[in-house]
Amino acid sequence: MRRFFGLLSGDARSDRVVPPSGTTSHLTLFVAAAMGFLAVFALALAMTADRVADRWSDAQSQSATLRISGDAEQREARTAAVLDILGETPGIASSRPLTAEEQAALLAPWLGDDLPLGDLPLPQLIEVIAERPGYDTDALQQRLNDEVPGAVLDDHSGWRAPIVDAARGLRRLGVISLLLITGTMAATVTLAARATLAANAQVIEVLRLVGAEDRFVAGAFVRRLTVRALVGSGAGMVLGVLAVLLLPPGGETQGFLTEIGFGGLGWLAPLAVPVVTAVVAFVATGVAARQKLAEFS
Amino acid sequence: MRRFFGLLSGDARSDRVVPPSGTTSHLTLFVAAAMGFLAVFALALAMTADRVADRWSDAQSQSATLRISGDAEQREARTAAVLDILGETPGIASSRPLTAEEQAALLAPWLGDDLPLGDLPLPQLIEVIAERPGYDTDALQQRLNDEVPGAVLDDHSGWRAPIVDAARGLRRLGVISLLLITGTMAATVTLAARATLAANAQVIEVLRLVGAEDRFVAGAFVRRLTVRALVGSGAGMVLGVLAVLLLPPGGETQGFLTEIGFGGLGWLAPLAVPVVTAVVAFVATGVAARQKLAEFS
Amino acid sequence: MIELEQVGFDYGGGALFGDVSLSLPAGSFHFLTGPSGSGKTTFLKLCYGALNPTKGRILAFGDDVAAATRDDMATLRRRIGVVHQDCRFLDHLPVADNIALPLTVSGRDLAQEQQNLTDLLGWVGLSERADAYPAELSGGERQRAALARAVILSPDVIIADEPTGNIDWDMSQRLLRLLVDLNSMGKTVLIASHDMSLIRAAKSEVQARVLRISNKQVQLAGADL
Amino acid sequence: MIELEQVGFDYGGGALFGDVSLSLPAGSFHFLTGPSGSGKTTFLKLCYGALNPTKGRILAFGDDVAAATRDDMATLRRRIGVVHQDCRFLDHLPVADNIALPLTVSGRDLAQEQQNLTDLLGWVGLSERADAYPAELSGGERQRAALARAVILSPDVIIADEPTGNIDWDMSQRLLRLLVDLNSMGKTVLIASHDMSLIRAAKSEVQARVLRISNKQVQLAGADL
Ligand SMILES: Nc1ncnc2c1ncn2[C@@H]1O[C@H](COP(=O)(O)OP(=O)(O)OP(=O)(O)O)[C@@H](O)[C@H]1O
Ligand SMILES: Nc1ncnc2c1ncn2[C@@H]1O[C@H](COP(=O)(O)OP(=O)(O)OP(=O)(O)O)[C@@H](O)[C@H]1O
Ligand SMILES: [Mg+2]
Ligand SMILES: [Mg+2]
Repeated sequence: MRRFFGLLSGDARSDRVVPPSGTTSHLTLFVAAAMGFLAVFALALAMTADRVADRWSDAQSQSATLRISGDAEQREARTAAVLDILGETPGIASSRPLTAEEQAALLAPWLGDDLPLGDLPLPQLIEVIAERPGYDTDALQQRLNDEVPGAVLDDHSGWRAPIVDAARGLRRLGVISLLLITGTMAATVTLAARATLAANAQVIEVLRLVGAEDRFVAGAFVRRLTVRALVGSGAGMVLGVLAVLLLPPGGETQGFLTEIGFGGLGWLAPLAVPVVTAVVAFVATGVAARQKLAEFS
Repeated sequence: MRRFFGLLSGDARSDRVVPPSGTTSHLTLFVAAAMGFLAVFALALAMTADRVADRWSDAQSQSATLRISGDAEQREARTAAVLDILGETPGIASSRPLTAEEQAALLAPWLGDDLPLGDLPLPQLIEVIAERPGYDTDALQQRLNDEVPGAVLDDHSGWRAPIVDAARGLRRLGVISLLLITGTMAATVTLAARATLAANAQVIEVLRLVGAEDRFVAGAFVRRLTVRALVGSGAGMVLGVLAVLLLPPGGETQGFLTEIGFGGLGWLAPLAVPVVTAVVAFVATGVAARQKLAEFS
Repeated sequence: MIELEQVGFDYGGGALFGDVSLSLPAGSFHFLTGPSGSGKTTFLKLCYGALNPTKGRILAFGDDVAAATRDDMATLRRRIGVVHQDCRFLDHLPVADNIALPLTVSGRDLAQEQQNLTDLLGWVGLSERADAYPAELSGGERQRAALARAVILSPDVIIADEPTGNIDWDMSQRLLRLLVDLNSMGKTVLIASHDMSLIRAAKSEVQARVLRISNKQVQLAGADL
Repeated sequence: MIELEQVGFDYGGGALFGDVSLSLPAGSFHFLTGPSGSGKTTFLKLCYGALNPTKGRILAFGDDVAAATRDDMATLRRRIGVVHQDCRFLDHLPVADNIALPLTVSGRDLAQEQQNLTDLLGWVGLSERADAYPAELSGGERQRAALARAVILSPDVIIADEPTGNIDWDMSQRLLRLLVDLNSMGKTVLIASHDMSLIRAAKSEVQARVLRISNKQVQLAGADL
């Protein structure tokens, strides 16, 4: 680490001996930038999918509906009993019987608003809000079966599973892309470092011939290439973040990918991209420089 | 085009004058492979999202529900009227009143199975299946309002919009990634070509000095680099397709991203990746070679 | 063969030549001398079109060199064999292939020229090093290989820049004899050299004229040689 | 300074030297001659450690060169100034910076050495070309710059490979005088050259000995010089 920062701080003397620029160095800069850009994208994808998967699986465990049937009296007694049980169940944040109006609203799509439901022995619905990590659905249902006849728990998993699943698939895809891009980035920066060193074989030879020590020669190249990778991927990262910000908004409705981006502290994550790139470049260039130097006596 | 294939077919004589390999050439190969790999991934993402978005927006326009209220007699007359209207409406494939059992099943989550619904003047539900491109929802609702009191159309858009929206967002993301990766690929191949030419400045100089014509020198490099880009991105493409095939399957449930990949003829799409790369490399190398050659008299 | 008409040249830091008019007729044999840095290499580059004069014009085989297209220039290079001061080769090809390079780029049939190549390798004393790579050659061997490459196409004009700078006396004499032989076959020869003893030795064998660069002029040297 | 003990060397295609024992004492002045391709450059490379002998051993300043670590080698290079036959430079730095390169890599204070650098540029006749880039130098100017670079650190040993191959007679004499002066200050000098007239001229100025490579041996030349 100290060596890393020591190197980056620079040494004007040995910096001058490396040619200032050239196509291969542009290549290093550009590849670092491109990879930084793509990495930010993959990161945004993975983090968004993560957020969405979390929210939907939260939603799933947080909100469930309990249906209590029976005639009016039974319903009242059972509701009280169920509310007691729910109160004792660990992992439940709150529970609340729905009012008649709320229940009617739920049924409206199927029955319309004008049906005289008041006469009907409609089941009582109870909204159950879970805590994190949530309660044991099966155990609760079991206890209800035992103690309160006619109480059925519906945790909406049937409805929401596909969406959670999709979000999880997306997250997996984002993570895989991120790994791929990081790997590509590392390999490309390594190769670019090697190409730069190969292109500068004559510089290295001349330096060795006039009595430069390995650390002087390697230092000059490692510093130059690390800075280049840092600057390149930093620029790519900034462009990537801008691009994520400028992504055309989704539709009118609030779909879960209309909000692609980083949430809150997540905005700090892209900062890791240039850091990782620089560290990779530092190590790769160091190894490549030592290998290249060994070719010259 | 003929020039393209003519060049690829090769000329042993001018091929020999280009150094067989080197770090910069490995870089070209590798960058082409990496970009080919990533492009296949982005392509898979975009095409999967496309398929999903299509299916869900199809589902949306294809299946809608009509609710007809009123007492038993009114319902029967109105149902007949509605079915007539639906029969006349262009863009509707079929329509069918739901049976009492089907309606009960729909309500079960809210009301339980044991409620005596038979007594109740339940609205009649009609399933409407649209054709592609579908019918004009607003016009239909307007006509129903005018002609059949108590008939309400619910095209489920409220329910499905977020998912369609998500799939569309994903498709947009995939297309953007694809554009980015193609752009990166083109830029990197161009830079790699330039780096190769720069690394071979001495070869070019020697060839010009002994009287080689521009087309001989450029041909040797263009062919070499184009083949390298083709081979590299071809290998990357194959690896990418394998990786897509080997993607860990989603969950147990059938989420829409568990099926990432190419459908049917879609499997031919990745073949475009090496072709595009080779064409880009061909053009980029040609331009770079002409620029480089102009440096030598 | 090569004519200079009031040629001036300037790299940007002051004129190297002011106003040079000169003609190298077909079949002539010229030496070019002058102190280090006086512009010998520059003069040769003007002659084979690697540089364009900043003033005046140069005709090679009757055509203005400055007006040549790039393909014309390639053709010109095949008619003028050049030994450069810093002899460069393709490092990935063996010496024999490097010497045969002008044949390769001009599309000649290499099989037919095999005997020519073998003879030439013998002449410059590289028969045993034919399969070596340029990086494995000694300084003098490089110069000899460069000379062989310059003459393999049997060009009309041969221009050599210090072809014996790194070569011992015996070998220099031998290379000189090769050039004299080519000259007697009608080739035009122009050699830049600072080696006075070589020039003196040549004058005993061939009707050679000596050009000297001084005071921004290229002039025939007087009787002091 | 430099001692060879039963040294043999072989690039792989047959021995260049069989069994050379030789000592270059401090303050001595040696020439090395031999035909092109006889192994002069190879011999010099052995002396400054760019090659390791395949037989025997070489001591520089008392230490076995083959046993030197890479950092020892860097230190050795600063004590031995070398003019290579193909003088290479850093093309992106001007001539003055290239000549000062040994100062740079050994961490000397460039400001303090400014006078030294200016004097040296004057000696090799490059004062006016100090700001030019290596690609803009003539062949002889490159060799002179290489010589200046070799001596700027005031090394104990100076090894030069054909330092006057591309240089006219007057300038050769001047460079020779620089080397003679350095030798009279106690430096050891070893010069490979095929230029007999230069060697003869030197023998009139300094107690120089001539080594000749023949029959895989490096021997003191006899009275024929
Ligand atoms: N590309 C260039 N740009 C600027 N100046 C140059 C360039 N090439 C050569 N010069 C300068 O022009 C002058 C003449 O150079 P040239 O190489 O023609 O000399 P020369 O007579 O061949 O010398 P030598 O005998 O040392 O090879 C020199 O002072 C040199 O520094
Ligand atoms: N790296 C190498 N690999 C194989 N053979 C080599 C290598 N370097 C030189 N040689 C061969 O070894 C022999 C001696 O080479 P060297 O460069 O020492 O000769 P030299 O005496 O310096 O010649 P010159 O006067 O022409 O410079 C030559 O025949 C050369 O071809
Ligand atoms: Mg010259
Ligand atoms: Mg040599």
